[in-house]
Amino acid sequence: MSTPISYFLVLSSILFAIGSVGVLTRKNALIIFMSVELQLNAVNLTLVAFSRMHNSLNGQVLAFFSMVVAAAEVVVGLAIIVSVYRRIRSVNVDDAEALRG
Amino acid sequence: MGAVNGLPLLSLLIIVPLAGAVLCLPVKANAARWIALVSTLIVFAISIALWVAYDPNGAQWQFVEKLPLGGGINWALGIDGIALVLIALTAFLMPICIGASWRSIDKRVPEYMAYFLLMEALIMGSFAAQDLFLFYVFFEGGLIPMYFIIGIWGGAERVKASYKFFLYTLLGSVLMLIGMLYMATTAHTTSIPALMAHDFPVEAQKWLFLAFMASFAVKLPMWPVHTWLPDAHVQAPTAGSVILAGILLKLGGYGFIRFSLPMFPEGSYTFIPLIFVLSGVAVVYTSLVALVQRDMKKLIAYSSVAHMAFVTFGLFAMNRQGIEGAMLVMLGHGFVSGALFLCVGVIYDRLHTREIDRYGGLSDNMPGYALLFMVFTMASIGLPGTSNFVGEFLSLVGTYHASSWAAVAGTTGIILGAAYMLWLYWRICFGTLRHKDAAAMSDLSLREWWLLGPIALAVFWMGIYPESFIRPIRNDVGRLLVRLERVAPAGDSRIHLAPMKMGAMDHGATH
Amino acid sequence: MIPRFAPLLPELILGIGATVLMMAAAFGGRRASGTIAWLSVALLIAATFALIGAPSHAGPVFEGIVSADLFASFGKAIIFPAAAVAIIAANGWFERGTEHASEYAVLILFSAVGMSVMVSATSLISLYVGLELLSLASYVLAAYRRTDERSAEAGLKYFVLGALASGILLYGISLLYGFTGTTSFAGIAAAFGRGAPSLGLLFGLVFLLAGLAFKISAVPFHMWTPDVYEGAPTPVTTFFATAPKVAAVLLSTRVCIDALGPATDAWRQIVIVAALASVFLGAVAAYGQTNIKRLLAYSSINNVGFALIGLAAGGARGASAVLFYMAVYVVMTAGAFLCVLWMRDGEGRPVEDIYSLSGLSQRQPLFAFAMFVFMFSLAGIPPMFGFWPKLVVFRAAIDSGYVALAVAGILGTVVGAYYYLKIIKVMYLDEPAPPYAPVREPVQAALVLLAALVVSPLGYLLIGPLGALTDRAAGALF
Amino acid sequence: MSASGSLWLIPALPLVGAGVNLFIGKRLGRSAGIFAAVLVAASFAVSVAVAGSLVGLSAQDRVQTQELFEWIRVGAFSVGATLRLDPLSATMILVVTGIGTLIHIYSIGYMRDDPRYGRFFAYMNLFVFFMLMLVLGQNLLVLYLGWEGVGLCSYLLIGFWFEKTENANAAKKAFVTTRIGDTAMLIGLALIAVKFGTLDYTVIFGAAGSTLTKSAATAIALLLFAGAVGKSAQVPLHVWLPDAMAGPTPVSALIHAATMVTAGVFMVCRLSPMFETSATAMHVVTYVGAATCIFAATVGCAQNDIKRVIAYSTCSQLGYMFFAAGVGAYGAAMFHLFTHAFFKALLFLGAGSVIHAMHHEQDMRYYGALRKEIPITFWVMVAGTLAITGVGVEGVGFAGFWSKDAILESAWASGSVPGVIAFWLGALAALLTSFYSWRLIFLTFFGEPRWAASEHIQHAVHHVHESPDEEHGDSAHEPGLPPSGSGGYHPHESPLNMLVPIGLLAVGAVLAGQLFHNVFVDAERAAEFWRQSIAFSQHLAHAAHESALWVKLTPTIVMLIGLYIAWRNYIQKPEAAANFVAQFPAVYRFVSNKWYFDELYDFLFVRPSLWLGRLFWKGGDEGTIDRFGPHGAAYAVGIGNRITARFQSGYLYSYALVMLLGLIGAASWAIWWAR
Repeated sequence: MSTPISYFLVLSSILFAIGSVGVLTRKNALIIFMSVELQLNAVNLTLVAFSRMHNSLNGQVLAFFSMVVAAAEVVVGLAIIVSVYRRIRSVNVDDAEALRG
Repeated sequence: MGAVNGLPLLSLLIIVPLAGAVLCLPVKANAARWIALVSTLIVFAISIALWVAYDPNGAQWQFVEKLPLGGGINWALGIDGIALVLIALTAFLMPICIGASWRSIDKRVPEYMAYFLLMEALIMGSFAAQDLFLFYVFFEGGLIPMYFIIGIWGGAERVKASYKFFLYTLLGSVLMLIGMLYMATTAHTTSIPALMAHDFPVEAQKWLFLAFMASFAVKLPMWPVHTWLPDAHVQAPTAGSVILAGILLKLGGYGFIRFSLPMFPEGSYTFIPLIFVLSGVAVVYTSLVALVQRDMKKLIAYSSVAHMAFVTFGLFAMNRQGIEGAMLVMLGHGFVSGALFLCVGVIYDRLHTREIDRYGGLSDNMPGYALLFMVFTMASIGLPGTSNFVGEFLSLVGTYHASSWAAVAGTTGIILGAAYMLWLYWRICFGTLRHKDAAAMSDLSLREWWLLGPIALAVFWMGIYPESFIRPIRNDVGRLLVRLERVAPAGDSRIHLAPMKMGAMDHGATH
Repeated sequence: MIPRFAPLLPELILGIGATVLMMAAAFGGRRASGTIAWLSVALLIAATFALIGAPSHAGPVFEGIVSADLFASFGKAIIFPAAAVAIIAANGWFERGTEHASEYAVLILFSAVGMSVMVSATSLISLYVGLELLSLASYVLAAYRRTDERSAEAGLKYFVLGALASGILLYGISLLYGFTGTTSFAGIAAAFGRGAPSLGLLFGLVFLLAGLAFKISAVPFHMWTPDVYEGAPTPVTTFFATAPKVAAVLLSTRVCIDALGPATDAWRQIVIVAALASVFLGAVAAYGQTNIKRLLAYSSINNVGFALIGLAAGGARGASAVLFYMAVYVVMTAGAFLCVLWMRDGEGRPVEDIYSLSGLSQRQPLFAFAMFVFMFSLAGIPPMFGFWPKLVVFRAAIDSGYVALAVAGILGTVVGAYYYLKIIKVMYLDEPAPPYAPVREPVQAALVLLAALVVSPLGYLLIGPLGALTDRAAGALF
Repeated sequence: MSASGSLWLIPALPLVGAGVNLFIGKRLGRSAGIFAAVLVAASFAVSVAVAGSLVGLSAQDRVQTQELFEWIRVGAFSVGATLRLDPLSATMILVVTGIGTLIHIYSIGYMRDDPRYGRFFAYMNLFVFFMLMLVLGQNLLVLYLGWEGVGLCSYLLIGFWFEKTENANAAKKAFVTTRIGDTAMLIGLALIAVKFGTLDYTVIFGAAGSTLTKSAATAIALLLFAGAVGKSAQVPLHVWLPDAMAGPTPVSALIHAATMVTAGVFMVCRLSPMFETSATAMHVVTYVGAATCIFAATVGCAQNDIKRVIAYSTCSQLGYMFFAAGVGAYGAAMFHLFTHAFFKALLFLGAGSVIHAMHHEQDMRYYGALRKEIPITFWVMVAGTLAITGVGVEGVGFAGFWSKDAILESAWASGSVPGVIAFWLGALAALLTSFYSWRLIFLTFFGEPRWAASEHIQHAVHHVHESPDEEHGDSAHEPGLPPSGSGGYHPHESPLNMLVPIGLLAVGAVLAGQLFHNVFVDAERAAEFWRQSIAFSQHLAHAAHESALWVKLTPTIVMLIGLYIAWRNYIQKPEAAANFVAQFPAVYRFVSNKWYFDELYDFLFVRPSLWLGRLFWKGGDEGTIDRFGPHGAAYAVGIGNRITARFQSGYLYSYALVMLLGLIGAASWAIWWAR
């Protein structure tokens, strides 16, 4: 007897929402980035859950892809954040607002 | 078909000035002047050839050329009499414009000439186009060179004026584009002749009419979308004003004749009251405004609006006198307003102000100028024997058939017209030479005689023997009337006097 | 074996080539940059030619993960050359800085692979992979000039928002997968075909479109565009404004028609709103800009709006209109940005203030004239060719009965005309500003000339063939 | 057809003159005038020949037409450039060319030292051309061509000395005022074209009775008459004529006395068949004519400018002609037009000669005792005065006597209410006519010389000569006569080439009535003469002839009364006039200010239209259309731009926020759509 799909969906949507709120509220680039990662993992959860529901592998494959992508994003993202820090001596996104209008 | 002894004349009308424009760019100022003059003269020669070769009793569309470009647009050219006379007018005024800019334009001459030639090519294209979208391309394209002519060589406020001109006109014509797209979609053709015979559903016709009117009303211009005109005229260089008043405005009237009336007869009929009211307002309103202008060009610009109202009156009277009258008014106004702007240019070149009060008493030191200026002034107020009279009278008669009150409203413009034009003339040529510099101005140079003389002749020719201008368009107007037959208004040719007045008189009579 | 991979020839060429060149770049260092750049261009051209034959009609490949059809090939035929232009645009740009110019070309190649996967994707998985392949490369490119704080900031913004967007996209994908049980477009379409879609499906649809809207920078997912375009190095901006846009728009088109076709009513309204919002916001926001790159960014938003009008029109006509529009759009935009590349002050430093263009027509008439052609073309003023794609799009809209949409859109063009006109005014009506440093880039010059010719009135000669091509390409979706 | 064959020559000759003088007039120098005069004379000769050829032809042959070319053809509507010769036009061309010739000759002397000598004759010839077109036209459009053309020439000639602002002003006023009438007339033409489908006289006359409804006929007639009112300076459009006196005197004589101003009368007679169809219109014509007749006469009594007196008398005489036409006595109207042409031209040229003698002084209060100085001028002026006041007894009299009596008798004989009213007003006007005419003579030629006070004379005496200009006596200031004294100035008689034409005109003024009254008004001969050209009412002519004795005597009696009053006030005790003015200052001011018509029009029309113009310009175009149109749109876009700029704050999370809001919006739309 397995847990109903809805549980996973609710949980993942909560996680996704938390991630979104994090993106909106936090000023530190790193934490914002982590919130985004949280969202991705929320998605992974749904994917896996669905894939189990349908018991087809597509979902899990997709999840793997997204993990890989997430990893790659970490690499790129951190590099960018570092270079930003080099320039403006801060990882606070409030300080990165030279471009506007 | 499609050519006189093998030459695609209509394409040449477009290609020759284009080639001239390209040639102008790399050369020095003087060479550019000559190139421009020569190519415009060639175009004039071609247009004469067209006039001669055109057979007034022949097919409706002559010199037809067609070359499909795919994607629902064709390089389709061909003219009827209406287009013919307007092409001739354009070709006639262009060399004069070049001549008018000969001395007065001294900066960036090659560019200037190039833009003028480009302008000519596009105008010719719009008159000759037989494909809906081809027409639109030419029609709209005309904005670009005019934008530069005003914006680069214009007066102090030129940038503002050029923007106003461009966006105002653009806004008008994009709505027309939607209309065209709808037509192309529903009628499954973009050929203008085909569309002129196609019957759109009445409901659609109304919308289409409004869409096209949006464009032509701005171009013509009709009240209340005329406000771009005074600014554009005031800022444009002399030759620019000549083209603007002499030809570009005519595109609006041409549009009504070529599109609105034949393609949407019911639509046009529905909106006759609207047109008449707007025209009536335009006549009185703009004439009164013209009365109080201190700037010569502004005054003439406003007078153009008033004159164009006669065109709309005549056209939407939907009878022969009206339509042919309207055509004659367009031609006459083309000559006269062009000439008047040249006259302004003549003294502007000498004194560099358009302020009327800075002149006065010029009859004294510039008798020749005063004479020609008088001729054109009289023509502009429609003195019999000059170009405008015949047209105005005919469109008046035509309007009468449709609505006596519209005609009466129109005639008030004639009185006011006399008032402001004579006042203008009086302030410039009569009175004493108050200002030293004005007194020092020299009379017309030979070049200026060459510019104004031909127009004066044309003005009298049209006034004394208009037949030569009516003959080419007669059959086309006939065809248009056939098209309009099912809606053409019966008209209330009874004249309504105020009943009480009548009563009083009859009472007096009974004794 | 080989015939099995034949349809993927272009991708293979690029992928393998890119990997090899990356190695070369890693070891070759800066000296090799020139060679690598030209080699990558060569690869892209080769890939373009490789489109001829199997790739354009092989149909579904790998159990329908991707499809090699004319639609995809048309997209690639635009994307690869555009990418090549982006590489050429960088000629002699990065050498002046401390960056490793070599990787630039390689990154472009990888993103090209990603894009070609996108345009041929027929399953959510390939869609996601292609998209991310493009995105990851783009993040790096945006921040490519590490020494420049604006570039870095652009990178950061692009990255964070991009990540957020891909999260949203992925969430949408997961929902669609969850409620249909399949990741193939056809399957999803079938699912939508069965009666009214469930709320979950709709959410999936909405999230998916939102993710894509970010890539094509349609309002309200456009916020990153101006900042990134302005901050990123100009060659990179050139790239962003051209190839990825095409890829994303085509991908969205395929998704909307192949996967979400049955649910057209569900997404059409969204697309319409996004389209008009983009048209007007693009026009209005560009009104006050003085930075040419930023202005062009808004212009691209404005233009995408028109493309979306075509999409909203739907049907083969609509799809064909979208393709037509994007094809011409790429040429105009690439040309315009190449001109921007040439705006260098006395010391050869790039300048981006539009008032530095003052009186250009008198200093460098040809340069000014090219810009003139591009601007009027983007504004859609006849007789420039840029007028025609707009006409095609509006015509499609009217054909499917969306007259009001067409009217609204065309009014947008009038508002938009204003800021293009502003650049023209600065170049032609104003008094000359200090001259630009001369740029010796014959290839770029040739490209500019070519682009100018294409979008000049001569372009009308292309209407026939191009129109036929887009019709066939669009036909591949139905 | 031989006659009509050379018809085109008549207008062609002056046209040639105009063209030549216009372009090479300067090079012609003095000979320009002679050239012009010769051409007009030639045209006169042709006219005589042509008119003579009509004599003895039967009525229907007496209408001959010559189509030069087809002017306008639009569908069925066709207008030819066609000339018509019939007794009416024959009469007119004789008057125009004949008197034209004399005045041209006169001008050669009068304009002798004018810098724009050639230009002057060019305009004069042009005028003659247009006037001839007007009278010779076979259709209304040709008439209108001439109609506007003479207006143009009048404009040019009134403003001939344009350096002086008031001259230029007068010219403008003249043109615009008449233009008002002309425009009404144009509507009338349009209406006729609509109704009849043509403008050809023959057709119109044929169909006038049958095709027109009563109201249409009235409308057309009144609209055309409005044109006449403007051209012939009838109330209320008379205001331009007195100011028109700013022009050189020959112009006043030719245009504003003999020919152009009578065009209105001619037109009414020409279209008499049309007017006959509407009693209402006829009554209006009568009333307007009578009103003008009396009004102008009163004003004439209070003017001090010699030319203005004559100008108002012209107004008044035209009034006679109109009410004659109004009561249906077209013959009488034409007769008075004919005689008036002689004596009024005479008076003007005489006045010109006086002015010439008094060195451009025009104010009669500075004249006096010129009788002995310029005797010839004196005698011709007296002749003219005798003619205009209508001196004569049964069977013999000066020109005015015949025509004015004919008019008054017809008015009475018509028996209609307007006719009778017109009769009494006419009689009263005759009294006033006699008064102001004799007043003119007395002030000018009798009494003590009062030249000393005139600046012009002083100028002359101190040899401060200025280019010829003519000043209006300023009739506003106190009318008492200035102190007497010759100021050492000796008036000189005009040269021969001025006196000869005056002499000839004087002959005409004396004899014209005597010789031609049968032709014009006699019940039998006139009826025969006018057949086919105007609607001559034989019955009315008879009635007029048989009218009561007292009716016949009235004009003579009132004339004598007027003479007596003038004599009493200006010869017997010159201060009387001053006393009268002192007693009734209001009346004097009212009258001498021309009943304040100018001020009224200024208040009613000029100011409002200028005000409206400014309102529409500033408040309409700039204040409304532009403000809410283009400028408003630009402003709105500017606002929008500022808003978008605020959203594009540069802060990452705000971007994210917008994205997520968009997402939520779309999602919620999806939810809404789902149900």
